[in-house]
Amino acid sequence: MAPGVKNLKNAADRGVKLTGGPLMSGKRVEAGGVLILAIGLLVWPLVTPEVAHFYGSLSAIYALIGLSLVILVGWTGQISLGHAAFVGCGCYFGAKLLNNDVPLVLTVVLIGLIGAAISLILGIPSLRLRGVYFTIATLAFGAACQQYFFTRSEVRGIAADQVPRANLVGIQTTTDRGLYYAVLVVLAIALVLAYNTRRTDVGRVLFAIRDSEQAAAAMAIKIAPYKIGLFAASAALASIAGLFYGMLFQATPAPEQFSVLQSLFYLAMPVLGGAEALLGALVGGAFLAVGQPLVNLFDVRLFLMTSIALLLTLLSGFDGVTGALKAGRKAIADAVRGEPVRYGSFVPHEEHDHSPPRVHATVGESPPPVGSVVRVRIVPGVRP
Amino acid sequence: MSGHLIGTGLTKRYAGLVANDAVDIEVRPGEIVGLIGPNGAGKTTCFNCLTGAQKLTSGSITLDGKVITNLPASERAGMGMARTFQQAQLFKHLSVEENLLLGRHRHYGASALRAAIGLAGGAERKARDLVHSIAAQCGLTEVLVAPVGDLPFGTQRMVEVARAIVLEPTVLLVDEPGAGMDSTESAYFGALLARISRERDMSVLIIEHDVAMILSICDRIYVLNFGKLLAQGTPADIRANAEVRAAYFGSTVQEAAV
Amino acid sequence: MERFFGYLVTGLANGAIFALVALGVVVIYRVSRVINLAQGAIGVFSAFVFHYTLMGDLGMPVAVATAGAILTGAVLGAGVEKFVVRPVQTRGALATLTATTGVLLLLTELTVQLWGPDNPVIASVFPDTLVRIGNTGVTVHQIGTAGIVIVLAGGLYWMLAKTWVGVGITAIAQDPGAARIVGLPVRSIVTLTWAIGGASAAVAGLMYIHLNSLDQISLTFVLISSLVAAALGGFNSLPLAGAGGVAVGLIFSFGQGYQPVAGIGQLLVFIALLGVLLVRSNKPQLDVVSEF
Amino acid sequence: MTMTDPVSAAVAAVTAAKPILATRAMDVGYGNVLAVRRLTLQVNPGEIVALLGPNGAGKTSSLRGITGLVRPQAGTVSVNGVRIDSRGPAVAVQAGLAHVPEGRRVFPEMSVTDNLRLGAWSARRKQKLVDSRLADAYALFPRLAERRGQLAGSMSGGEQQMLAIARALMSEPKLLLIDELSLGLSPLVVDEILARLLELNKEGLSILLIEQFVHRAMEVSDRVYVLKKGHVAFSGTPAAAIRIGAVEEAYHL
Repeated sequence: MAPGVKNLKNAADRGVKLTGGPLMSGKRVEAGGVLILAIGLLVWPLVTPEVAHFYGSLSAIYALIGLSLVILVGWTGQISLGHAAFVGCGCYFGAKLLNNDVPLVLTVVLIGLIGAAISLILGIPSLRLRGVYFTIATLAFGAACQQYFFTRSEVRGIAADQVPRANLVGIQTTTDRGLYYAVLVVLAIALVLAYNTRRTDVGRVLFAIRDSEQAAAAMAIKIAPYKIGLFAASAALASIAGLFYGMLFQATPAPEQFSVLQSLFYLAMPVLGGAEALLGALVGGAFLAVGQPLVNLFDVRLFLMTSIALLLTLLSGFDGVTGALKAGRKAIADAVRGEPVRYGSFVPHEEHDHSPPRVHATVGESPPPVGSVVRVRIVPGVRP
Repeated sequence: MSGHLIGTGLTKRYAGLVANDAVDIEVRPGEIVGLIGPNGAGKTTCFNCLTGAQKLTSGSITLDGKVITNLPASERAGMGMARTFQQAQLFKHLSVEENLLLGRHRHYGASALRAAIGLAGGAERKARDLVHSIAAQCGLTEVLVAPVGDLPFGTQRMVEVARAIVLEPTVLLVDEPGAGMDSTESAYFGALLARISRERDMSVLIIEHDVAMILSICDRIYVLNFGKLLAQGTPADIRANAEVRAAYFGSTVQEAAV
Repeated sequence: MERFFGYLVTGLANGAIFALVALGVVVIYRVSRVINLAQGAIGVFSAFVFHYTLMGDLGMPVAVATAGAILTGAVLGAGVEKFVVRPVQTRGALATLTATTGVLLLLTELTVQLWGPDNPVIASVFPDTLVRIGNTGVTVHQIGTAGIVIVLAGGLYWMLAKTWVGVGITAIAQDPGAARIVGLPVRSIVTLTWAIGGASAAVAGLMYIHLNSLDQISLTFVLISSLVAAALGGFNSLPLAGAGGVAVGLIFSFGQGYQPVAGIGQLLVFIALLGVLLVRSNKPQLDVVSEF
Repeated sequence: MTMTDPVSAAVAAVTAAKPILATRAMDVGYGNVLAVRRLTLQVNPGEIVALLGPNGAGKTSSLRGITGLVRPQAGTVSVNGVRIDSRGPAVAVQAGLAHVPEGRRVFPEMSVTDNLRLGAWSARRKQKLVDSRLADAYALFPRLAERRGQLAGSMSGGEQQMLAIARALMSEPKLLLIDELSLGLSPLVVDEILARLLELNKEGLSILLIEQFVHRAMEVSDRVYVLKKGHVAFSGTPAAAIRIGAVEEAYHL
């Protein structure tokens, strides 16, 4: 066999290696972007009126919930339809702890642990199964919390418990601006933890499980502990967000604030912001929180606007805003280079045989289709 | 030396069908063993039973003297058994480098907590160094940052094999690596596999339809037909075996020569 | 004893509705591998169209309006499949599930936007006359609901087993690739299945809203109960899903009846689901005829 | 005359009145991989044509491209002169093609009768026609008639293959495309099925056959195409293929 035939056909696909243009060496650009974003997030409350700080805090709290869903939905491909219940648990239990003068730092840790512990009750039976059982278990959990646990006066308080605004290691939270900074600190820590996890072994393992459980098992990965562990982490984050939610309103909200419908609403965050990038959580959180005053202005319901945005995002085919940005950057990089990046074969170039195919003869009445090579072996002989 | 895989009396039945019927198969340390046979002969079933992706109906499997018949796939992998799949199963959300790094999972050595608070630098660097050297060996250096979905098919297969090698297995099971490779690639691949097996003292069991490649790299070859072992021996034995040719062509050699 | 009987009847009537929604969920899941979370919302939306538009604005007689509501459900079901689910289906189960979530939010909000947050008392094809049995009574509507569900379930069973379309649906559920090879118009049949699912959701919506007050809570409850019912059957078995629906209805009714605490039904349903999940085992992943 | 078999076959093919199936420069691929490159083949009325080649040569992809299960990326497919490419498998079935897929793909939890009836989907409004075809199918494969109420998944491999063929015949095709007829079947069963296929061929049915047992395929076919890595490496009569060793070369044996 003359490998030449093959090589001619593949010549275009081969040997074209990735060349990183200035736009593609994105590490520095990314770091710069994050730095600018961080400075912006720190500075803006200093130059804005009081009323904006409430929505700033709300954004940050939503971003925490968004982050909890991004790591769950984006990393493991599991969908929780009961996350509002964890937010509720964090809110109600957090109020109890704060009212008993537990310091806020300790409360944050304890609430995280409580949320994680509760998540195990439904995570262990449902996540060891493949398929949609987890999703339905979270749905049933959400309903049970909303209707049963949260309506108990022992949980919520008789009408609504007061939630004191304690200090977070020196950060005064009595103003909305102070609370915003407190939440921002927690959010930053969570983002760093998530970022470190994502780019080391555990993060890769989670994506591997999402893409192919079979191949993950062949990498010596035990699947269920990872799924259950990550769900616990996600629940912990959502519960901590709930703690701050209560502090923002300074009272325990009604159970409807943590309804199943609210869980579905939260799901819009990873979809709108993008589920594969951590920043998607920030974008999604800001969208929901900033959407609130905007829709009040235009007299449209937030749910209606969100559901339409959610459907449009899904139909657009992008992974949310961050996904669209990423695709845009790639398109620009390709345009600058003049052609898309292509990757060649793993076979070293010098081993290719670029000699043209040996054409022995062509036969047939009509000319063969342009570009085709017909090889016929002529066997000498006489037909009887 | 390790990497000694023995399957005894491997039998797998589906409703009404016997996919494997008392197959005895052995891969000795350092050997490259081929498993060939016509379509539907039960090669992949045999493979899946050895790796734990499917449960045996009866029979037993040992790896380096330990019985692994009922262990799940992940534990077999933890004992040093790596595999690739007939349909390449890459992690499509990850880059080539990240795919390869996953092979280091069982050697990673930093806990989830340490990694989360940023203390996995050492483990990460060690893993990356090894991955880069294996990628270089497999001709994948240039594509390390590429998303796996953008790669040509043959290169994807190579990534899968490299990922399995990163596991530092004692025995590697490769299912039809040549599917999707052109003949240059598959010849190159065969030679590469033989070299890696030698350098790393790794035994290999390989299913492949490119008989030329199998004949050139294997120490011994098993031939399956209708779920039963039809023949085994050195490449020369197999090449000379009339029954094997019949299994592939459906008639005896005498008829074929007409 | 009479309390028991009363709870039994209520449980059966509500359970029949859950069963109907669950059947729709399962049939759709089998042909598309998608869990339609919007199933309950389609039912409620159709019921509101029935009450406000067909009966209210257009003044149709009950029977005609009922037919119109069922048609609304069918159109909604088919529309969700064609314009929302199919375009995102290539991107995996995650995208489709979130897409149906989006539809659920959208329809729920639309009902509020169009007709306000009231819980109207919605008319029934059946009268609300009480049939006395011993010391308790059953309304004709309750009997009618159970009867309709039994008839519909039987009809569904007959259709799947005997009609060409039904056999086609079953074939697609078993092996969509083979169905294409044989030459079935797979896409149209899948859309039709969603229409059937939507229509059954509309029927369930009409029945449910007459029995219970409608708000967002009861809507999500219908959804959850029927999904749990479908999960009991492993999303694959129609009879098990139906039985699951009735079981959920009974659990809820008895729980709420004997232990009148808010939300006890939801709690018991959740516990029952966890119990079922604990005893269910994973099917081995690769144990299908892969090579033969 | 010193013309050799492949050439005369090629001439015969071109001069034949009208092929049932003709593909011209068809490319079939998945994503960025082409499995079949510029495939040009044809099947004439009454012919049995075999498509040979080692695994990965693109045989199955060729059939999938022809019946529209995978939309060809380039080239044309026509049946009796009418183009059917990129119109989907339902159109291909109506045009007179019937596909017996690799691995049978019967509907496992359906009865034999229901499996067969599905094959006659396009005739579903003519109950009598369906019934008479059903009777024909049972006459052709009496073993299926014995098991008409049984679930297809519980039958043996050979019976499932008979069912898959009978199901394909229920659409009254002019051309039957069979992928891996003998996959996992014992030689005796294969002989039995082949005998039935030859009977049908005598009655005018054309057949395009993929078969791994090369010599058995050559015994029954009028012409063969040998594929290698996605393109036609040889086409002509079986005798010519044997004489020049085209098949053995393709298989590296």
